[in-house]
Amino acid sequence: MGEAWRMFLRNRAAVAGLVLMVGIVLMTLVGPLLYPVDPFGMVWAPFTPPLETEYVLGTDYLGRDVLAGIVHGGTATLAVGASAAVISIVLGVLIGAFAGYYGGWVDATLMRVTEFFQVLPPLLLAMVLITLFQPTLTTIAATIGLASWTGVARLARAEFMRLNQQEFVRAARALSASNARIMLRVILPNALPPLIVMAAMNTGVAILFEAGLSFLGLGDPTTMSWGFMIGASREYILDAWWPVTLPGIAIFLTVLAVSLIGDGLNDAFNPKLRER
Amino acid sequence: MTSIARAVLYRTAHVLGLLLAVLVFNFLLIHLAPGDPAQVIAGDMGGATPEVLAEIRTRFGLDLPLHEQLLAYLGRVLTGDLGYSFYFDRPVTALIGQRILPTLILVLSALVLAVVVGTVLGVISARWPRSWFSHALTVLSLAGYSAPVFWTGILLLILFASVWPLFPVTGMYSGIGDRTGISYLIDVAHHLVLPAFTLAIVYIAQYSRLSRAAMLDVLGSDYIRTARAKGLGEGKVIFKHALRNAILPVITMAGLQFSNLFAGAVLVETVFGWPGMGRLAFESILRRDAPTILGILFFSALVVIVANQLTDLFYRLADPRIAGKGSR
Amino acid sequence: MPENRLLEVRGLTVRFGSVVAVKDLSFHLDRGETLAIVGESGSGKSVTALAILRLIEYGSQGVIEAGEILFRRPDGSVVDLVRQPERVLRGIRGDAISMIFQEPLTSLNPVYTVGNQIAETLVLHRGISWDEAMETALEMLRKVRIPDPERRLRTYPHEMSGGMRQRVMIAMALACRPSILIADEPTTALDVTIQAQTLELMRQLQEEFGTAIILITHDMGVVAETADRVVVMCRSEFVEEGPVGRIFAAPQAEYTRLLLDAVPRLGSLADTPYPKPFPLPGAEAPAETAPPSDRPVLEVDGLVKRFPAAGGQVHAVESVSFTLSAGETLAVVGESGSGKSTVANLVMRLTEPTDGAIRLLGTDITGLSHRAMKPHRREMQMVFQDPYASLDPRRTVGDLVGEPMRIHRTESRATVRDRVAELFGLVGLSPDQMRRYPHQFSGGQRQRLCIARALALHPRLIIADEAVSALDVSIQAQIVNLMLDLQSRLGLSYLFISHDMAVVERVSHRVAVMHLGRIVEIGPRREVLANPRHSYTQRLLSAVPVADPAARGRRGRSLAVGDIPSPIHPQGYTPPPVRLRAAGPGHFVAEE
Amino acid sequence: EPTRGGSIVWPVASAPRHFNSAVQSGIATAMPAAQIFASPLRFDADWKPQPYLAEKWEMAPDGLSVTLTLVDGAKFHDGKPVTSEDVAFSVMAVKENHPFKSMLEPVTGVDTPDPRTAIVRLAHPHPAILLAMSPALMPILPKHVYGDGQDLKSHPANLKPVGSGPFKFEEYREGEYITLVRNDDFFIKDRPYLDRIVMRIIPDGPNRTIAMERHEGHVMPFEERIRDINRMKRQDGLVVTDQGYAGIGPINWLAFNLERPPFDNKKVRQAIGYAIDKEFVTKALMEGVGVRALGPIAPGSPFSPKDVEPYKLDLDKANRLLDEAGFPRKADGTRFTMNVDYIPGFALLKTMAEYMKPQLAKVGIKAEPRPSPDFPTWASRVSNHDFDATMDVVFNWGDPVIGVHRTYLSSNIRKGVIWSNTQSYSNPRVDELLAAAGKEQDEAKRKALYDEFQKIVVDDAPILFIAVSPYHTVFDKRLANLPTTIWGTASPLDETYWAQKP
Ligand SMILES: Nc1ncnc2c1ncn2[C@@H]1O[C@H](COP(=O)(O)OP(=O)(O)OP(=O)(O)O)[C@@H](O)[C@H]1O
Ligand SMILES: Nc1ncnc2c1ncn2[C@@H]1O[C@H](COP(=O)(O)OP(=O)(O)OP(=O)(O)O)[C@@H](O)[C@H]1O
Ligand SMILES: [Mg+2]
Ligand SMILES: [Mg+2]
Repeated sequence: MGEAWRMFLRNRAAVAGLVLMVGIVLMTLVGPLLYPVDPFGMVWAPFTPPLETEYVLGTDYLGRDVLAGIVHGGTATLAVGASAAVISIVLGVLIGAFAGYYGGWVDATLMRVTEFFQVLPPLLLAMVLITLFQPTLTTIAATIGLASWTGVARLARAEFMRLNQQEFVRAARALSASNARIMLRVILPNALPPLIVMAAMNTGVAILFEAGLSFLGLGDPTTMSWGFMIGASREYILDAWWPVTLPGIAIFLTVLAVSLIGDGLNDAFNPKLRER
Repeated sequence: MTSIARAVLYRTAHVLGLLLAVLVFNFLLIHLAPGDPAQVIAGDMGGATPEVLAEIRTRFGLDLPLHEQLLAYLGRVLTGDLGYSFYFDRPVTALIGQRILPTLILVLSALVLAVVVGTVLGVISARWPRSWFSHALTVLSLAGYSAPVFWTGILLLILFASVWPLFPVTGMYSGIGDRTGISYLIDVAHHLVLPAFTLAIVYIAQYSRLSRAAMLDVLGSDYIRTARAKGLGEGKVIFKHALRNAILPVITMAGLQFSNLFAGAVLVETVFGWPGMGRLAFESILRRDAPTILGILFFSALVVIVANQLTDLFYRLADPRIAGKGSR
Repeated sequence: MPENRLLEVRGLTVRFGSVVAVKDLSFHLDRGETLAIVGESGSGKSVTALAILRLIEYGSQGVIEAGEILFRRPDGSVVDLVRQPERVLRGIRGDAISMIFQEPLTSLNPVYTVGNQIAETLVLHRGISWDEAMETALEMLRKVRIPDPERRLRTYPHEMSGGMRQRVMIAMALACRPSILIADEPTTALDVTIQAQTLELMRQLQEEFGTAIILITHDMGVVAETADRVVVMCRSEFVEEGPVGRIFAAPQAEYTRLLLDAVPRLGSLADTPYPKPFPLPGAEAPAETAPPSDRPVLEVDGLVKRFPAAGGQVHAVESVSFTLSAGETLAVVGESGSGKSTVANLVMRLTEPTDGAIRLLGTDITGLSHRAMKPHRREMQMVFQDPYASLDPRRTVGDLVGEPMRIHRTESRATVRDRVAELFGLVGLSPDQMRRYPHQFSGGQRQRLCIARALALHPRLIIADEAVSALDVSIQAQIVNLMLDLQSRLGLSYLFISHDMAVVERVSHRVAVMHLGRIVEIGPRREVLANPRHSYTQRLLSAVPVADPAARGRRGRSLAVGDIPSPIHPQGYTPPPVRLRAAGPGHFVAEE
Repeated sequence: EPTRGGSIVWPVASAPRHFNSAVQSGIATAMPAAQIFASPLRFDADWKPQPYLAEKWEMAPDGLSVTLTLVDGAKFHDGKPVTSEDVAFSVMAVKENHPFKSMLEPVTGVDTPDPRTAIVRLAHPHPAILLAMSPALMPILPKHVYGDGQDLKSHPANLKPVGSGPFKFEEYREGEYITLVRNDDFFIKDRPYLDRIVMRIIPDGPNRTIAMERHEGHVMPFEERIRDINRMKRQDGLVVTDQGYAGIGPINWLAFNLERPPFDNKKVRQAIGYAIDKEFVTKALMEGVGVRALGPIAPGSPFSPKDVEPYKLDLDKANRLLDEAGFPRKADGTRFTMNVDYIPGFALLKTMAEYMKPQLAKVGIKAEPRPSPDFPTWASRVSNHDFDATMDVVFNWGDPVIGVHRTYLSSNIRKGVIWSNTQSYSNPRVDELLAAAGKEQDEAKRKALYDEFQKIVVDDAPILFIAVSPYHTVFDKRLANLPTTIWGTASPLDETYWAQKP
């Protein structure tokens, strides 16, 4: 791990991503305290372009502060993105690990379940679930998680299968190590690198996912989020580009940061590249 | 022969099993959702009148035991009845039937675009891995992957429909003019450019990365060394020996991602007013029109399953190693 | 350049970034001769081969920094390959100079038929039509003695066995009748019998086509049997060069001598029934190990294992029975797929037997649950083939060696460290390396770590599955010596699984020969190796290359083309019973 | 000089469920239906009835019947003649099925003495009876198609309509377009001028605007996005007009639920009235194109109130009223909390509901906009009286009897029915006044009745009237004879033509 971390730090793009991400997280955590403007409040004349008043990013059709929206809206976006990613990773790893480790009918059954979720288009599934249940941050995160764990499961399964054949796992088994010990202490740490990379990628996907749902009007209506801002101001794009473009850039940068980190991790964990 | 027959049989059973699972899932959703199933089905009616609710109850046999309801539901689906949209006042099958073709056109052209462009870019950058092109592609593909598709769509729309009016704004036809022949096809293609490209961007990014990695891998493999040792020129090495191997992961990925692509169509169709199933889904979501949404979910699953089977077939054609083996 | 000289390499230096892979290397190759390039892993053999065809420049950033490679073309003109443009090189590759590689599976493109890949070269260089090329390809398949060549022409590489694939590679390389064939470890991945056949085939084709061969290998046996001249390399540098006889008889460089000393030679222990360490410089004179007791540690009775497979079942192990006494080493030999590892896994209870019984120190452990098995596991441990893969790369080696004691709670927290340190000392490692990670050790050191881990619980039995096969010969010798030393000190029993006859001879008291899941012959090592009774054992032994050029050609080699018959049988197939008959004291042979 | 030929593309925001405006209200159906079906009468920009299918009409002196004489030679699109039987069938169909119950409520039957004469009989005088015969409200359905006994609400012909209007239905592709083609047999000679109308369904506002700007669309009615309206006003090739909505009479208002305290208290309602800055709404939020609504009857109607300015912004008064009503400010400065609902999908209503939050905070009321995910949810909440206050847009539909009475009559407090008296407002004097006005034939007397009615309602404040919906229609400048009568594009476009070919 230390080795990988050094590799990671040598990758300029990845470090840039990390710095960006830390900045974004700080903004969403500390920003609302430093900039306590109500994102729903009408603070100025509607459609004020950026840089003309104290509201540096301008106002939207209602006179709401775009900067406040971006600062406050990140919380929901990031929270949903991160928790959805966690849900998908946990679910995917659990299912994939059992399938890959035990094989046989366990594998067959779990893979059928995975396949089932795989044929349901994730966004549509999320739309259905949110339509039938209420859109709150929790249901949205759960729904996104539920709709995107299959990739993780496949990866985890492949990794567990591959590692299960490795001699050091057989060595542990020859020592009478319990299944739980082998799965948790022997295989999992070795399966982590690709899973961490996938977790990073999934966080990006989940953020985009949340944004998509908010854009469609399926976000939590009482919470400000970047996708919500885009969806709400889309009608006015011809005359006011900023309430649409700026939150879009925020999403873009966040996902880009996550992708850069994921990419950097991928390279850092890749032994082929490490030897250079 | 018998082994082929058995494979076909197995596959059919597999597909039917999946479809059945989707149906049962749909059924359970309606019944597990909070509130009265009749209300859920009526959904769109707002203050649904008692008559409508009563009609729904008899129509769906909501007073029967659950398993009988399930059987009745499956029976109805068998006869092609996916339910009735009380909002659109039309059978769901009819609604979807009108919308499926545009969606398929959109999704397939985006897929083809993504696979072809993505692979070509990936191959070029793998061949010269240290060139500026390769670096630029790496950055661009990350960027393409990171932008929300609806946002890109909106920006492209403003850019190419309003600022530089190169492409039409919305829909699939311009409305005026005949609806047959070449000019019609050109009209549709003209309308298709922006939405298909928007939908494809993310996947172009992904496939170019994937094919780049696969190509780098393949180019370092022993059989490429063999091909070079035979004296083959670079063109032959790349396009005959390397490409066919490097495209395999792209095919796998395309198959796995077909359902994502299908879901992405919801956003793209919404932005571009493309008259497909995605926009229907969006409209029925706005109306909380459960029967339509569930119908769409089922139909999409069906399309995805068919697409997966086709990818599988395609993969088998491309890779002789798995040709004889059973299903993946 | 002399008239009959085909290739002359002068002062070749190849660099990969900051790594100099070949430094100032010079050698030459004459018409029709076989030149072997030998040396340890990483000494630059493959890079040299690739540099001749200028193939290092692709993908990786190899550059020829200095030197020339003069090549006489079939028309008699001499060109310096280092200075030729790509276009000229392409005309030479695969036509006048062709190459085959170590891994027959990965060296053929998996998505094209064998015929297609052979014909491609012909169409390219001979300018003939595709149909004519296919005709020639068929001809070539016949020449390399592939059975049923018409059908094979249309099959894909994955449908062939390793040996057949390597023949296809040879057919492909010789299709254009090159003047030079460069063969990089062409037989290393093959079983000895297949290896022998392949080498013989190459020799015959060389005679027929008059091709000169550059043979790259690390196997001194193969060199002794096939080469006319030898170039020895060490750490990217030229060591010495000379006719094969002289190199073996009177090596001039110290390095060559070490290399040759470490080579296990089959038949060198015919005078003793006991194992004997390798004579290594700096070590004390090798002592014979103590004779074993006759207290049985392991008794295996009628073991059967079948795996489900497409089209039936793999009969991986069929009625295998043997016993192993305290302090004794039983070697299990046999070709790839003969069921050796399966036996090891069955004994270790890593795989559930289909039938049969395993008694460890008198207890039947066959049906024991995971928990009931736990105390018995302390009595037997395993050492695996790949020292790189058998240590969890994410944990410190101290942690890994201590793990058995933690799982079995045989030591308190405090004493684990001491015991680990003790074990490190036992296998010749320094205890202050405990906090390092596996990748910071060399292959030989890692195998020592594996042995230390196996010893942690004071086992009575160690199962070594190809424990030294992945190591370079000199390291191999050290590990074998260590194992023998431990055996005499701790009274261990070994079930030693290997396909390398020469190593087996060094370590074992008794030998069991497996073929298609059965033991076809078992008995005292000296008896079985010197006096094989079963035809399969005889074939196996005759195929082992002898690292002595003087002995070349003494044994007749069959060019039989048959591959190992498949162990896959349809469901419900009952195998014929195995009947062993005594052929001497403790020596049993399966009836044929 | 009108010239024949050419097509127009007409972007519409939402798709109609079907085309039968006899059983379905709403402009999505009304616009195409007015092209397909002819109606007995049509109206000019001054609210004056004009002949259409009826070449003559005569109100009986007692006000208890209207005699219609049909034009000669009018035919349905399938070639069958239009007769008084069809009129009788259609009038009764509308009476029985149309959601506007009060519109034809007094009609008792239709006599058909001969094929060209239809006599509509009324139980009592009905001042809106002629207006109810407008294209948007009374399509003449062919009895031979719709009279087959099937339920009209789900009749198959609703999606393949046969009418006698200037354009024939050609094709409807769900979610894409509706095409209408010229009716060559139209009963008005030489009309219509256009060959074809394509109504393209473009749900997204910006896309509609771009389509108009690029001249891919030629007629775009019911546009309320002010920014885009102003933007298009600046375009050379486009004509932007607010004409054509007098008949529709759309008012944006804030309605209270009088069943719920504290909104049962008149002072609270009035206080909120004083707290809302209507000026800001019309000037800033509506960017100057907003027009104040002063009472229940929309400007443009002859009955709408003039020269009054109820509830001018006065925060002090609002605070005083709230104190008096018994809602003093608590320690945190607030008095009470309320939800503000709004119909989803109308940008302006949402804007206004969201505006309440910061504005009412100034008088200590915590107003939370409560979004509804979709129209049905909102409708269900409001029609079941499960709300505090809601932003709404309600149409007058020409005559107060049709579109105004329904919201104030205590007899129309009907749970489950949207756009009934969902406020639960009940004032006996208002009931009396409306009953009288609904029968009064004399325009001046009627106006007096409505004036009193409006004064009471404004004072009682069950509803705070804020602004007229700023609907505009955008046309391609090259079109001539634009439909700018009281019904705007919900009337036939038979006179419109291309003055300059596109
Ligand atoms: N593509 C490459 N990039 C960088 N270094 C390389 C590359 N190929 C070989 N080397 C280095 O060159 C040296 C010689 O390698 P080479 O493959 O020739 O060894 P070898 O003698 O063939 O060994 P083996 O018996 O294991 O095949 C090694 O140190 C290796 O690390
Ligand atoms: N888990 C398994 N499933 C199916 N078949 C198996 C499995 N393990 C081994 N086999 C088959 O059993 C046979 C014996 O395999 P085994 O690994 O014991 O051979 P081996 O003698 O150790 O060969 P090698 O020298 O290549 O290691 C082979 O045909 C192999 O393919
Ligand atoms: Mg090598
Ligand atoms: Mg093995």
